[in-house]
Amino acid sequence: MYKIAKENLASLFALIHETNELYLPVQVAGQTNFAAWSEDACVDLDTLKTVKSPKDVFFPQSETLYTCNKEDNKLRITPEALVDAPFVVFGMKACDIKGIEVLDRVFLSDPVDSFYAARREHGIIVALACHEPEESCFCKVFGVDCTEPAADVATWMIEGELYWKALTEKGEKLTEAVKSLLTETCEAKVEAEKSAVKEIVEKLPYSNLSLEGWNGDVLTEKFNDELWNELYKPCLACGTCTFVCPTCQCYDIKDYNTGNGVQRYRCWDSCMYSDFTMMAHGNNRNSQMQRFRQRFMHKLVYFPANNDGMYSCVGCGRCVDKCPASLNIVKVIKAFSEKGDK
Amino acid sequence: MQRIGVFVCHCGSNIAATVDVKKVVEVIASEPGVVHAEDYQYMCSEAGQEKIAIAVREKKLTGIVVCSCSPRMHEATFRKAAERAGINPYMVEIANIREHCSWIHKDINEATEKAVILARAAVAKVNLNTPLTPGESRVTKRALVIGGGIAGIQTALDIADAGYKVDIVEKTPSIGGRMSQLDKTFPTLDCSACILTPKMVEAAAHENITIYTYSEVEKVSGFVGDFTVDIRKKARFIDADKCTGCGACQEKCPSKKTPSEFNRGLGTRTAIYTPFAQAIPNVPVIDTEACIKFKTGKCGLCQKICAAGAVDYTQKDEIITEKYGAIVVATGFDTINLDKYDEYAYNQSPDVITSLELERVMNAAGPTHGHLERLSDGKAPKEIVFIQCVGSRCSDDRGKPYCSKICCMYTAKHAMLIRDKYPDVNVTVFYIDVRTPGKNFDEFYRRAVEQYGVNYVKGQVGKVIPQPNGKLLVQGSDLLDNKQILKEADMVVLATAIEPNKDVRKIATMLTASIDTNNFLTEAHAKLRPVESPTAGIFLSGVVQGPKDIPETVSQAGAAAVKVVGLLAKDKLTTNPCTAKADELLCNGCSSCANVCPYGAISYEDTLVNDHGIRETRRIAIVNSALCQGCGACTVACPSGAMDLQGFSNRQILSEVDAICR
Amino acid sequence: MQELITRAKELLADGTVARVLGWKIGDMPYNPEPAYFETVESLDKFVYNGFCGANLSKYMIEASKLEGKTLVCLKPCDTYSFNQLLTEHRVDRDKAYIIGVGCKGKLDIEKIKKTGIKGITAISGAEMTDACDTLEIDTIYGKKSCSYADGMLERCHVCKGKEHKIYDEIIGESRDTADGERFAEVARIEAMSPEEKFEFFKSELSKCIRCNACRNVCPACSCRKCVFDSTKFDSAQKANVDSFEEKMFHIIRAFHVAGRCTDCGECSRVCPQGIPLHLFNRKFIKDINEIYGEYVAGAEAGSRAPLVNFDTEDAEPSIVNER
Amino acid sequence: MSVNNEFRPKIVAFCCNWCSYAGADLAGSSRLAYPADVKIIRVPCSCRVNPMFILRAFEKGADGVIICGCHPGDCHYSTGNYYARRRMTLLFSMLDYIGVEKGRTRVEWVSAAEGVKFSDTMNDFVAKIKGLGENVRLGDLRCKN
Repeated sequence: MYKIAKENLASLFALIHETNELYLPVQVAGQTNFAAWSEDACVDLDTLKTVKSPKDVFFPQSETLYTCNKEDNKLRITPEALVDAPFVVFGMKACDIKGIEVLDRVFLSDPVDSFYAARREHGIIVALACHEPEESCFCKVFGVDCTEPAADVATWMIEGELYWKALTEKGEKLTEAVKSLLTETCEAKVEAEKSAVKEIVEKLPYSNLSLEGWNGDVLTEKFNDELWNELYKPCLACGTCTFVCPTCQCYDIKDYNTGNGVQRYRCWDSCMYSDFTMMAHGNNRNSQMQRFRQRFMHKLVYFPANNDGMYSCVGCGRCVDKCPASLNIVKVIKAFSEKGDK
Repeated sequence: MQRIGVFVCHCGSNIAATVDVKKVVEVIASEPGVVHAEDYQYMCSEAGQEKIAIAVREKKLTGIVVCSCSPRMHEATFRKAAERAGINPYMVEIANIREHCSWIHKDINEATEKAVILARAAVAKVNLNTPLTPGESRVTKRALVIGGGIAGIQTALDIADAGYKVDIVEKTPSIGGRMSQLDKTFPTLDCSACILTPKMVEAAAHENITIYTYSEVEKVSGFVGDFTVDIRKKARFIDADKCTGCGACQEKCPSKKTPSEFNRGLGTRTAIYTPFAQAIPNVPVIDTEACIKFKTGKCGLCQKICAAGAVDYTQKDEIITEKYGAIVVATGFDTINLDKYDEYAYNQSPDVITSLELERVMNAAGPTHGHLERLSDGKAPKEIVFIQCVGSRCSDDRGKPYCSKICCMYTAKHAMLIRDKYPDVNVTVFYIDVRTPGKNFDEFYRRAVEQYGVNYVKGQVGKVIPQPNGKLLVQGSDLLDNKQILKEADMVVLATAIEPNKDVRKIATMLTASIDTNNFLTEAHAKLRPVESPTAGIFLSGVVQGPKDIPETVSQAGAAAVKVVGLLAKDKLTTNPCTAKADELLCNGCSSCANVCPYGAISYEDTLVNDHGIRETRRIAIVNSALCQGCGACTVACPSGAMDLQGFSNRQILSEVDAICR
Repeated sequence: MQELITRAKELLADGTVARVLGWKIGDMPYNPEPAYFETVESLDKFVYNGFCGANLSKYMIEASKLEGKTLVCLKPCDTYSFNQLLTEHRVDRDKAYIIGVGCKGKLDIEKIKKTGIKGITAISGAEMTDACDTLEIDTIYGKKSCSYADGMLERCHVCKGKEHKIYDEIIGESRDTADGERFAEVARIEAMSPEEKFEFFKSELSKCIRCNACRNVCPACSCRKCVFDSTKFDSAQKANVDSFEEKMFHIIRAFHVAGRCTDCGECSRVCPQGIPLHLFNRKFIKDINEIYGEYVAGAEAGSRAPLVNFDTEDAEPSIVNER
Repeated sequence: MSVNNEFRPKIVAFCCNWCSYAGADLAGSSRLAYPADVKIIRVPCSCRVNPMFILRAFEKGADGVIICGCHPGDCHYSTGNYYARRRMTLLFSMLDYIGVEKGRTRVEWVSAAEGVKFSDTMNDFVAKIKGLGENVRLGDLRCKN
C-alpha cells in the first residue's frame, strides 16, 4: 500500500501521461465526465458519479469502423486501426467496473469485438473507492462493494491523501512506473474508511431492494405482466437512461458520406428509441410499452438467462438521478414487488 | 440507382471555347449512376436530340443530364426529347454550363472544373428524380364575374359571346358601376350613359349571362376549373318577376330623405328606389333602414299602389350555390375618404366637392339637373378652382402613394366643359404635374389650355378657407413664377384619389388571391400576366388591379375574358407535377403548411393511417395539386419534413449541395 | 393538494372525467412521476408539490386519443404549451378538463444537490401548502437546508406570471416568482466576441450525448417523427460524431420550435448534462420580439406564429450584421 | 486544381427560378464575370430554402452560402420571399449567436433584369468570404479529409 497527497496528484497524472493516454473525471461547463487528461483539464475527483459512466473509454459513444474512398475509379477500404498503446483510466468506481464486467460478457464472447477487446487489453484501470455514497446508489443489491473496487489498482481518498494499492500485474507495473511519487504506508486508515463507508451503505434507502422474482427463468410470466402497461406511461422515450448506463451495450452502425468517401461508424443506440432495430418491414417493437419493457426485461431477465444469472444492472443509480420523468429500474422492481405483496 | 446519360453541349464555341468539354465528359463518366457520357456541337439541334434518343435506346437510360445553356432556355426542349425517346420528361436535369459558367469565366481550367461540379450536382439530383406525371382536373364551363361595372359587364359580354355561361354578381341594386355616374368621358366628350347603357342592356338580354344584382359573394371553395360559390341574393322585397318597373311606388313613397348613393349624397332618394333611371334591372329595392313600414309597421303605401302586386315585405335573403371554372374580380373603385384633408375644407363647405360629385352636378339627371351651381346657395359660380392630386402621390399615410392616373384627364374634361358651356366662368387648375400619356390625351389637355383658356398653375394648394361672404379663399403657390397665390373662388373641386372598393380585401381572402398594401389585387406577373391573379383561375378586370381609365379598363376586361375563355375552352386542365406532397406517416396535422400556402392549396382530412401496424385516425395535410404552384413555402414550414416538393425534394437539393461542396 | 385530490375524486366519481393526469408520489422525496389515475383509490398516491415540475401538456397529445375526458393538472406556464398544442391541432380541447393548479415556483433537485447536499432521505418545505421559504433536508450525512429560491428551476426565476391562460377551474394560489431578467443571459452572450460565443457554445454543447430528452420532453417538439429520426432529409443521427452535429441538432431543433416555443424550460430541466438549452429558444424569442414585435407563443390559442406570418415591411436579414 | 495556393472558397448560391436564376442567366449572357467559386442551385423560390440546406452546405465544407430571390413584393408566388426573409433573418442571427462569423451567409434580392447586380453581388460576396478565410467553425471535420 502506497499513498500520495492530493495536491501531488497533478504530478502523478503528468507522470502517467508521459507514457500512457490518461482518462479521468474532468469537469466541463459544470458537468463531470470521463475525458482525456491534459494539463489544463479541470480534474474533478469529488463528484461521486460522472454523468455518463466511463464505459465510453472502452466502448465509445461513436467510433469509426472503416473508411471507403474512391481513388482512380477504384474503391479503397481502410479499416480503422485498433488501439495498440496502453492507457490508464483513473477514478472509476466499483459499480462502473462491474459494468465493464457486464460489457465483457457481451463483447469478449465469441464473436469477439476486436475494437473493444483491444481497448480492454491495453486499458489499465485505477479505481477510486466511494467515500460518500448517495441515496440513489444501490450497488450493494448487485453484490458490488463500493469500498473495495476490483481493478488493476484500487485507491481510496482519505483526508486529503490518496491511498494506492495494486491488485493485478498490470497494476503492479503501473505502480512501479509512478513509484517515485508514492510513499509506502500501512492499510489501517483504509480499513477504517472501508468500514465507515460500509455503514453508510447500509443506511442507503435502496440498499435493501429485493430482486426476488427476477431471474432468467421468469421470461413469459414477466413479459406478459399487465403492469408494464401502467409503468411505461410517463416514459418520454428519450435515451437518457441508456446513455448514462454503464452496462447498456446496444449500438447502431451507420455510414457518413464525407463527400470523398464513406466512413462507417458505430454509435450507441437506445432500445427506447422508436427506430431501434428498425428493419425494412418496420419495427419489431412498435409501441413505447414494448420498448420500455425491453430495457428492463433485458437487464433483469434476458441477460441473466444468458449469463449465468448475472444482471446487467450494477446499481450505479445514474438512471435514478437523470430520468426526465423520474422513472427508473428501482421503481420498476418495486412496482413488481408491491404487486406481488398484494 | 439510375442509369444516367450525360450530354455535354459545345454550343458551338459558346461553351467549348472556355470549357474543356472532353474533359467534362471524361470526369463525369465515372460518377455513380452515369452509364453514358458524350459531347456534341449543338445538343438542342435535331441531331443532338437524336443522340439522346439513341443513348436511351442503347444504354437503357433512365435519367438524363444535359450540360448546356440555361434550363430556362432549353429545359422544355430536352424534356420533350426525353419523352419522345421513351423516358419520363421529369427525369431530365440541366447543368447550366453556359450562362453560369463558360460565359462568365475566362480561365479554361477554372471553368472546366466548375462545369464538372455543376454536372455532378445535376447527376446527383437525377439519381433521386422520380418520374412525374401532370395531373388532370375537370373544368366547369361557367364563369363568375364579381362586380357589374363597365369592367365586369365587358368581361361578361366577351365571355358570353364566346359561348360560355357567365354570371355577374353586383352588390348594388343595378349594374352600371362608376361609369353610370359619369357625365361625359374623355377625350372624346361623348356622353357616358349613351355608351354604357347599350352595354348594360346587352348584358341583361344576353342568353349566356345571368345577373345577380343586390347580391354578394359569400363563400368560395374549390380551385381553378372547379370553384363552388355561395351567392347571397339580398331581399329586395320586390318580386322581380311581377314588377313592371312603372315607378309608381317610388313616386308615392313618403320616406324621401335618404341621401342618394348614386348622386354621391348630393340629392335624396326614397326608401323604395331604383338608383337611377336606366337601372338594370329596372326593379326597385326597399331600404329597410329608411322604410316606414319596416321601422314602424305602419305605411305599406307601395304595396297598396303596386298594380302588379310585386311588393312583398316578407321576402328573405336567398343563397344561390353555383359551380364555376373561373372567377373574374371586377370590383372597381371608390374615392378616398377626405377626413384627413382638413385643409381643403371639404367637410366645412358644401362648395368644396370632389370631381365625382362634380360629375353628378354636371349631369342632367343629377341633383342640379345639369346646371352648374353652388350647392350652398344655388348661385352660378364665376371662379372655380380645381386642386389636383388630393390624396394621390402622397408620401404620408393620409393618402395613397400611387398616381390615380385618371384625374389629370377628367379635370381637363371638366375645365373644358365648364368653359364651353359657361364662358364667363374662370377655371384655375393647381397641379403637381399634368400627366397625359394616351392616345389624343395631350392634344385634349392642350385644347383645354389653348382653346378654352383654362388657367393651369403648377403648384400646390396649402389651404382653402371658407369666407364669411360665402366665397372660398384658396391659398396656393405658383412654382413656376415662384410666388404665393391667393384666389377667391366660388367652388373648389378636388381631384380625389381613387382606391379599390372596400370589400375587395374580404373577397381576396375568400379567393386566396394576393393583394398589395394599397388593396389592389396582385397580378401574376406585372408585365407578362397582368390580368391573372397568382391564384390559378382568378382573373382581374378593371381598377381592382390598378388605376385605369375607361378604355384601359375595357381592354383589360376583354383580356381577362380571353384568359377565361382560354381556360373554359379546355375540358381538362393539366397541372404542374412539381407540387408539394405530404407524407401521411410524418404529418402532424399542425397547419403550419396551410398557414404559409399562398394558394389555399392545403386542407386537412381526418385520415385512417397505418403507421407500421399502428392504425389510427390522424389529421393529415392534403395538397390539392390543381391549386399548388410548387413554391415550396410549406416544405420549410413543416417541422417534421412531411411536406416535400416533387421535382425539388429535400433529398434532391441536399444531394446537389453535397455534390457542390465535396 | 388535498383540495385538488378531493376535486379530482369528485370528477372521476361523477364521470366527468375518465382519468386524472397528474403526479404520483415518488420513492424519493423529490422524484414524483407524471401519472394517470383511473380510480378514486389510486388517487391516494397523487401528489402535488414543488418537485412536480413536469409540464403535462405534452402527455395530452396521447391522452386526446383516449376515450373520455382527461383531467389534466396544468401550472400557469404549462397552459401556454397547451394553447400552442391546441393551435397546432395536436390536442383536443374537448378531451381535456383542465385544472389550473397553483404554483409557487418549482424545484430543481440537481441545483439543490449542486449546493453539496447528498444522501437525501427527506425534504420538508416543498409542499404547496407550506409558506416555507426554506427547504429542510434530512440526509444520511446530517441535516441540511437550502432556501427555496436557491433550489428553484431557472425558468421560475423568469416566471411568465401566475395567470393560467386556459382552464376549466383553478385550484390553489399561484405566485409570480420572477426575480431575474429573462433575456439577461442571452444578452450577455450576444455581447461576447464571436470567439467567446463560439467557445461558450462549444463547451456547453460538447456535453450533449444526444439522448433526445430535450426533444422528447418538449411540447413544441410534438412531431410524430422527428427529422433527426427520419431518413427523409439524410439527417438521421444518433450520436454527435463530430461537433458539427451538436450544433446542427440544437440549431435546427430551436429553429423548428421558433415562434412556437413557449419558453416552458422543460428542455433545460431534463438535460442530464445541464446544458442551458433554453438559451437557444430564448434567443429566437428575443429576436422575434425585437424584430417582428412582441409575440408570446401560447398566450392565445389560434394565434399565428411569427414564422408562418410576415409583414411586407419586415427587416432584411442584413439586420443581423447591424445589430 | 487551383493554380497557386490562394484560398479558393466554396460558395453555394441558392437562386429562385423566376428572378435570381434568370438574373444569373442575364449576368451570363451579358458576360459579367464573377468568380467560379460560386455554384448555383436552382430552387423554385427563396422560400424553398430550408435552413437545413444551409447548414448542410457548411457541414460539407462550404465557406459561404448566399440566397437570392425576387425582390420583396415581386415574388412569383407572391409571398414566398417574405417567409424566406424571416426564416433567414432568424437563422443568420442564430449563427452569429453561436459564434459563426457574420457575413458567411447572405440574402440578396436580385430580379431577372439585374444581371449587373447579380454579378456585383457575387464578386462582393466572394471577396468578403475570402476576407473571412476558411470556414472552421461550422463544418464537419470528417469532410475536410
